[in-house]
Amino acid sequence: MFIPHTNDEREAMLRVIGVEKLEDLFRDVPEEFRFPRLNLPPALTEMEAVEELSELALANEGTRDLACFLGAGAYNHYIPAAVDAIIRRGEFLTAYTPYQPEVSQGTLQAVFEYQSLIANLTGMDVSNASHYDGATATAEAAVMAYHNFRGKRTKILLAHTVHPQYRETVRTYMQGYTDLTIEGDNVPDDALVSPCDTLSGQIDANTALVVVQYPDFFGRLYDYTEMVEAAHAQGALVCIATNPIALGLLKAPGAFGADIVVGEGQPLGIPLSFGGPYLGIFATKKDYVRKIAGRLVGETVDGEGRRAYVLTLTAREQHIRREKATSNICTNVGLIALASTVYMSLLGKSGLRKVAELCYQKAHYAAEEIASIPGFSVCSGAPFFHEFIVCCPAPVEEINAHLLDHGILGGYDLGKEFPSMKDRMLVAVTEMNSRDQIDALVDALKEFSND
Amino acid sequence: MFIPHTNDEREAMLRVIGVEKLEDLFRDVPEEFRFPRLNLPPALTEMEAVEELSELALANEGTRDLACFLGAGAYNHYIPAAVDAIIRRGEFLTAYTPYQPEVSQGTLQAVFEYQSLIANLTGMDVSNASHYDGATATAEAAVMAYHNFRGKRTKILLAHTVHPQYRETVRTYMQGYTDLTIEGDNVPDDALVSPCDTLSGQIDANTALVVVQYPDFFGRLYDYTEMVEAAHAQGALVCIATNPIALGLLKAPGAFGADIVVGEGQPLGIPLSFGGPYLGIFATKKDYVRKIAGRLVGETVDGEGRRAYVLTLTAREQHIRREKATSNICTNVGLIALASTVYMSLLGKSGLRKVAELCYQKAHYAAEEIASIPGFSVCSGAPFFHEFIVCCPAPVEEINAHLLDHGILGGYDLGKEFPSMKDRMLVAVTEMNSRDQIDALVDALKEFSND
Amino acid sequence: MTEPTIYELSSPGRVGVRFPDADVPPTPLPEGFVREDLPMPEVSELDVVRHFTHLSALNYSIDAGFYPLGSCTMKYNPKINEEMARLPGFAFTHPLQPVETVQGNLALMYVLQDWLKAISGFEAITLQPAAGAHGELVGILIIRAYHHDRGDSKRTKILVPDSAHGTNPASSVIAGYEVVNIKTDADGNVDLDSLRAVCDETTAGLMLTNPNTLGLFDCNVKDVIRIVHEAGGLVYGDGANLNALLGIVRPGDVGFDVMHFNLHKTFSTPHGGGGPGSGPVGVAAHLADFLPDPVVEIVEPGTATEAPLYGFAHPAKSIGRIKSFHGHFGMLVRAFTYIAMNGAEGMRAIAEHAVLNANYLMARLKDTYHVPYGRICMHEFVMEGKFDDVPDVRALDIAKRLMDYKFHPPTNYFPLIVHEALMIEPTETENKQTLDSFVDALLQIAQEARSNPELLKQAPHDTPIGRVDEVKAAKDLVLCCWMPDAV
Amino acid sequence: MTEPTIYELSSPGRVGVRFPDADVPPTPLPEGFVREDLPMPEVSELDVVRHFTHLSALNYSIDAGFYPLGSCTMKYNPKINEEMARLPGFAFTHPLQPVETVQGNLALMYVLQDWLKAISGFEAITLQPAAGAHGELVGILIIRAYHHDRGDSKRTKILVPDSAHGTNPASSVIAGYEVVNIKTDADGNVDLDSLRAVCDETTAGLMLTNPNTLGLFDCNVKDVIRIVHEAGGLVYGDGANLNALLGIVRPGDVGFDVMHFNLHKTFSTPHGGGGPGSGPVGVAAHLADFLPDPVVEIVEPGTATEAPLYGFAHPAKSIGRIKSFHGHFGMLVRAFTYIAMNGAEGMRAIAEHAVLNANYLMARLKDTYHVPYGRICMHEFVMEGKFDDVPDVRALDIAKRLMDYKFHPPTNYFPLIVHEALMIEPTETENKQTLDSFVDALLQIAQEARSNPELLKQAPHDTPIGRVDEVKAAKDLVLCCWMPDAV
Ligand SMILES: Cc1ncc(COP(=O)(O)O)c(C=O)c1O
Ligand SMILES: Cc1ncc(COP(=O)(O)O)c(C=O)c1O
Repeated sequence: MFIPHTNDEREAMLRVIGVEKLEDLFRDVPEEFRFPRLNLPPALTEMEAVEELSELALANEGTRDLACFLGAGAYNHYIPAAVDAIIRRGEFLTAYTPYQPEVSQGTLQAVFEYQSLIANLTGMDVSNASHYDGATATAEAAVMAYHNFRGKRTKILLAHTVHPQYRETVRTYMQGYTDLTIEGDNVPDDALVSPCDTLSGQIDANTALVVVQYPDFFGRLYDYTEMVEAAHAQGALVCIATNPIALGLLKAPGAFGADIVVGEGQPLGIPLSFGGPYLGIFATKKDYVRKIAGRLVGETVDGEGRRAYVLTLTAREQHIRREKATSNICTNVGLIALASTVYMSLLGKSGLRKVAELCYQKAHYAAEEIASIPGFSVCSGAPFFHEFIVCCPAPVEEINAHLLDHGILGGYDLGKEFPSMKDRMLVAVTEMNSRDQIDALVDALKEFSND
Repeated sequence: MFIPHTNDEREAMLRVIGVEKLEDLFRDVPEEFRFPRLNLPPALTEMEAVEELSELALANEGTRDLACFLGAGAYNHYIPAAVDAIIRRGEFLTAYTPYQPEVSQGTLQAVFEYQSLIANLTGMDVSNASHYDGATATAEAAVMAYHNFRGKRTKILLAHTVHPQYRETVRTYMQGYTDLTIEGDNVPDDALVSPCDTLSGQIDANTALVVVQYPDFFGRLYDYTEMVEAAHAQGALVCIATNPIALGLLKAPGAFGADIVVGEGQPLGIPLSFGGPYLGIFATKKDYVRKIAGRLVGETVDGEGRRAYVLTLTAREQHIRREKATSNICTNVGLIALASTVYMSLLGKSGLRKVAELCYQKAHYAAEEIASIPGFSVCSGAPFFHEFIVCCPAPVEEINAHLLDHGILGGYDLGKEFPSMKDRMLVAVTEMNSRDQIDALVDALKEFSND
Repeated sequence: MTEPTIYELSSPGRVGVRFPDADVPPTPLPEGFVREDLPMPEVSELDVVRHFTHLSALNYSIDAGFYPLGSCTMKYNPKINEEMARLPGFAFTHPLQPVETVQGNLALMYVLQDWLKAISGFEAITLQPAAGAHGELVGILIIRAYHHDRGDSKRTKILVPDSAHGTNPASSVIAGYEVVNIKTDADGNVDLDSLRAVCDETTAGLMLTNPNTLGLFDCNVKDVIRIVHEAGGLVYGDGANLNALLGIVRPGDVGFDVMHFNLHKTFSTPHGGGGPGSGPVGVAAHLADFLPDPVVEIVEPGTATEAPLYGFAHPAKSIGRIKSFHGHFGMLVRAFTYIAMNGAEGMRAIAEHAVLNANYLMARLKDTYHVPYGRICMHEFVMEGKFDDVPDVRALDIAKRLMDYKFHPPTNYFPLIVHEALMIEPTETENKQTLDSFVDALLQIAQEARSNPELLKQAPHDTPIGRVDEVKAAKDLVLCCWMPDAV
Repeated sequence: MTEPTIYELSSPGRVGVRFPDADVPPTPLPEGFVREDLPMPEVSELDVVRHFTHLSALNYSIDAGFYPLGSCTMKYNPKINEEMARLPGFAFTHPLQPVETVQGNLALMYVLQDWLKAISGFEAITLQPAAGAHGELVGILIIRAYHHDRGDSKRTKILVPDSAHGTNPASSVIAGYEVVNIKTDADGNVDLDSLRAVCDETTAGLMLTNPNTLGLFDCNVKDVIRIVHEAGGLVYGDGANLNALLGIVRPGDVGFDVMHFNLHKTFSTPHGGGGPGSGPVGVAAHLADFLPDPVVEIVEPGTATEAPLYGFAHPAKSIGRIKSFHGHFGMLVRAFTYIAMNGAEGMRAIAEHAVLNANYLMARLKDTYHVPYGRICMHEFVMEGKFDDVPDVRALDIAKRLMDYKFHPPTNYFPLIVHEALMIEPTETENKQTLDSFVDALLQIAQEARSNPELLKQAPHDTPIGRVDEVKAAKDLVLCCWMPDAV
């Protein structure tokens, strides 16, 4: 499949090479292992493959079939059709990393614009050209902070309100740094206590980095200004993990004084797609630009003085610096960054604000309605953006099964990761949830509460 | 929606024009009719429109939900993904008719290739750049034949085995030609008699055109060589309407001596899309090239001698010749012609043959199996390609309702257009019908026959 | 770089898309009918993708730039339209399915009929015509059927203003009529005296484009219609320019009897390099019975809880079927989406801004280029592409030179009544910045015409090819390429 | 023409895509948290479509031409992959849905795990890594976990041949290891003496790319693996070059302990201008327990009539979670489609023709360009981009000059052990005609190097921009553009 060679052409080529048959090209391969039989099903034609894949796809129920109130790090937003129309273009889709600027200005300028939009949205000086996702961006922030102090500070503090998967990923990434301790996220008895409170006593002169989230994993908003000041007073860096959609409405994390802003870029026009590919946002202050991981595109000129873009500060990267690189990242998520660039451009200033407000308004309407159901209450305990905690009268799994019967994808079961939060559901509401959907959720919960 | 003007820009523009407000631009419009209230529903945003349209789409059941044995002029074929990937490209999708060759070589060369592929497939000298569909292409053939004889021959013969909708369309188009008679398609008592037999006596020196179909409306194959000779002996032209997919396997109509070949191009990679847009194929002999309707692309060179393509023989067309034009066609179905060009290229020689053979083989398997069901028989009475007539033991509508209950879209009810063919179903089978589907059809018919 | 043809790319034995082997027992092929050779190209999927990607790069398009082609309404074609038309529920339905299985399609068509009525002021709509010219033919045949139905068969003429598009006279002739040309007056309106002079009992009707192809709203429209009606004729509206009238005036209200819409102009369905379009026709009440067969109707009314049942109906005195099946459904989906997203206010805003843009361009250009009919224009205007002091330079040269500035040229040499016509239609989706750079280019070109006319005469310089030899094309007449001899 | 940035296109107050008004009662905005300004561009949908259409036209891509970028496997990316990944059933599922509602996704992942096992000879697979380098990190952490689990914590070194890709040493360091470089011998294999000299009880493992980045199959591979194993180390396979081995040899069979796949190379998922990729990791049985959390398993076996229930499982000694959720699912769908369409025979044909194409190019070029390791190559080969008689001309010049011939240059200056390296990987989807014109261009360039070296030094001449000032980029460091001041 997809091989263009005709028999005649193959023969002619073998003659030029000077071998008789294709097998002769593989003499270097140990004979006992050569040409194994692969246990794969017979090849399908395109027509058959479509049938097989369609069947698998139909075996799922998704956010088009169910009213979705599930978030917890991945959100159901509307993606304008123009996003896909642009990223499908072969010129973007089938190009490689833009190492050759003369024939890659399209990708390069798009990445430059991505960097600009992210810097503006987060309130930071610079953004890199993407990480794999929010979790790995957070891990890279930790790695950067560690190296920023040349290993002399050996403590990294993670707020317990940072996405559990991000925290796990940081730990996995850094398990080889044996002198390092990663702490701060022991979940207190009252898991809802402010991260500012839990962390305040722990920041010291050995702290390389403090990581908080905004809105936090529970959807809540805290002003981190004081905490950042406290960290800076100790010489530590602060990383704020954020949801870029919230920043259409909310103060940029840069305004709190963050040194690094990371985030999951998926809400910016990326399909849920069962978890990936998504987009790792990473922005920082100019001071750290030589320390960050990944690709950076800079503006310059060509020989005739025309504005041009090029990958820059490559001496940070693995292909130049090898074992001395700031990170091992090579392939990132360029096309997803492009999609988010198109999304941010299409929505622009007014659309980004509007979507954020819709999320906020609808979430608060939903919260109010749910709070009025006997047995249910909203217990976020702080202002929230578009996700909130519902205290339920029964195990979340049970409630979700009931909701599923009503065509509703319920919220995230907080008890899974936070034992102290048994029977608490994290409910996410976006612009995609019509009032009808919210009312149906409320009715279904009422029904449950009556049963 | 889609209007980029800001208030400031609008004001600045009005000032340049020298009017105060937008309303002032419409003073020429009679006041009593100016600015009517339009009774339209409130505007939807893209997100809402998707929901509304998706609901409508979901209210249909189509050939992905049902096993489709319906043809009768539109056929369910597999369309490789690359077809849509190419015709979606904005460069093709959002260009106009290529009047300016310097910036339209893409469309022009693609049309030139379309003309080439169609000429080769049909066995004719030239093809035009498309008509709306098979029916209107047939009507244009009639118009051309009439004008070819400067109105001196006033009879057009249509075989009764030509698609009923094509015949109707010819009559509608030509109702203004009051001296013309259109005949030959009185359905004989035995509707299955060969068109060669019914027409043979009717061709005379007053006959401008004879139209037959191949495979005919009933799916059957006739060798028209003798009929063409007889027509030519009387000086009449012959038009053969064809299904291009059949020509991957079957003798080209050009081989029978046809003067004009028309056809419905939908099977060449065009979605069923509830009947349109489709593709009207029109090919003819060189002698008639100055008489044909529609656009023609010719090869030439530019000032530097580079090969180039351009619309040619435009003196036939309405924009140059106005009331003396050979046709009124202007917009044709360029993008659909492009889709068919991509389809024919992707399948190529081997794929086109393969698809035609699959249709043939599967249709014959189905016919044989159906023929073995008590009460049912296959009564095409001649070799057929991928569509055949089933004589049923009950009204076709009843049988189709039964099939629909089994997830099967049954064949075409011939009794609707051919009163003498009550209880006959025209069944179409393509490469899309798996053996399982065919067997399920047979089982469902057996069940019906047992009930 | 010249791109090879698909035949030149062919290599004997190369295979593109594959299909499965037959899963049924074989049947012998039909004797005497199997073709011996199939001279089709043999290329790989990658060959095909690259070839057409290369070709696409040789095109100018709306997605790439400003396309002010007068009379063609080259507005932005929303990407969402393309998604909606491809929804499997629409794209995978067969036109002859039982109506019960395609209620979504029929509801969409029914509602679209209603919307087009609301927009145009007509009483009944057929969605069947495949393009504007097809709609014209339908409309003229309806006029013919109307007269004949009244026993009035001596009407043999259709009147067509000299500014009309070529399809108008061509459609009239196909429908069996003689065409009588009517002059345009000094203000760009139909000349009423000329009209009166020819209107009589042989007048079947008049085809009127309003705004006309000069971009002007015919101030005499009420008189024109009255005069034709008084002579017993009917008035056909060429709706190609409807973009200027959305929410501004409804042709049905003004007295037009029948009109076609161009969904591929006014309602944003893409032009596709020459189609497919869609040309629905609206008629006043007295013509509803003559519409082509079939139209979509409610066959069983709905109830409070149940949707109605939609189906096809057959107008009593129909002119008959004008194509296979039920029109360009895929285009109807796109137009439906577009209208749904605009609503009544959006419709009016479209017209207002289309007209604003045209007048803005005219205002900025009229001191440099002669605009023969200088009053407020509608969605487009016509200026002369010539300068008295450099008689050598023609509209064509200006058009070609614009390409070097990365603009598509305006329509040129149409309408025929303006010398060296350049017909400019910006549409409402273009912003002021784009209009300004277009004006700047045209002003620059006017200077170049004086300082370096050869620059224009040799233009374009910056396109994939230069001016082509059209005479050679028509003389040598190479209309096909063939399989190169096997290697 | 320089394309403005999206900020330069912005006009205050312009609106792109709209959203509906809230359909719920309002709640006051959260006090103290509302941002004051949102410096994002204000552009129309058409502005956006045009802008990115323009940008796209400045890129070279596989869809536009031959892209022989060594080590990157720039093969044709089938269009059907894109359709399959966009099926609503896949694209609209949330990663945290109850497993009962996503059995299609899980089945696909489970089967893909099985297929990758069958292709590679490994015992267990994680689909989670997001790219090759991510897979490397996972693999090295697994090696680390393995040693630690056995109480062996004194192993501090990863051996990396000097021909290795930069990610290999970088990944090792991130995982906490010291990197020891190993020489390549005169035949292009790992130098066994150097290897023996450093292998000891501090050796955690070796990262081996085979075929290596010279495009050569390491003839010593069995010895290399044995030596490392004997020292108690494990062998990591960098699977970037797996395209050469499909159906030819399974790394698991040869004794590799762990390996990453690059689905965006071997299995045709598009490179997207720099990702997203996907880098699943396969491990031998003794490492299965260390895989990242979670893997897809059958949690309730199926019966004759019922499908099994798929779910997530947590490897007993997992290194932990390495990213959010479950890997780049959209890429998995594409790779699944590709493998399904190729089958076992197709896999072998891919490798055979990739190797055929590379050897054909090498055979045709080796008399003109020096190929330092001249034996039969695998899917790629490395030649020197320099000529003894024109020492001024460098690989970079040849690379840039190729652009004028409409080819993407090969990878250059990698691997580091070849001077002025040009690393050429044609892939199996390119046809002989394309290869021949590429050779012709390189032969022509070799002549130009003699006759007109400036032509090369100044190249490219025929691209949207010329060579760029990289020093200025790094010095001035303009990494963002900002909102221009409001008008
Ligand atoms: C004024 C006018 N009338 C009629 C038509 C014919 O419409 P169509 O091309 O859709 O057949 C056109 C098309 O350009 C036109 O501009
Ligand atoms: C040999 C080799 N190893 C590893 C990698 C890294 O893979 P990725 O870019 O997917 O992270 C590459 C990528 O170019 C490579 O060529």
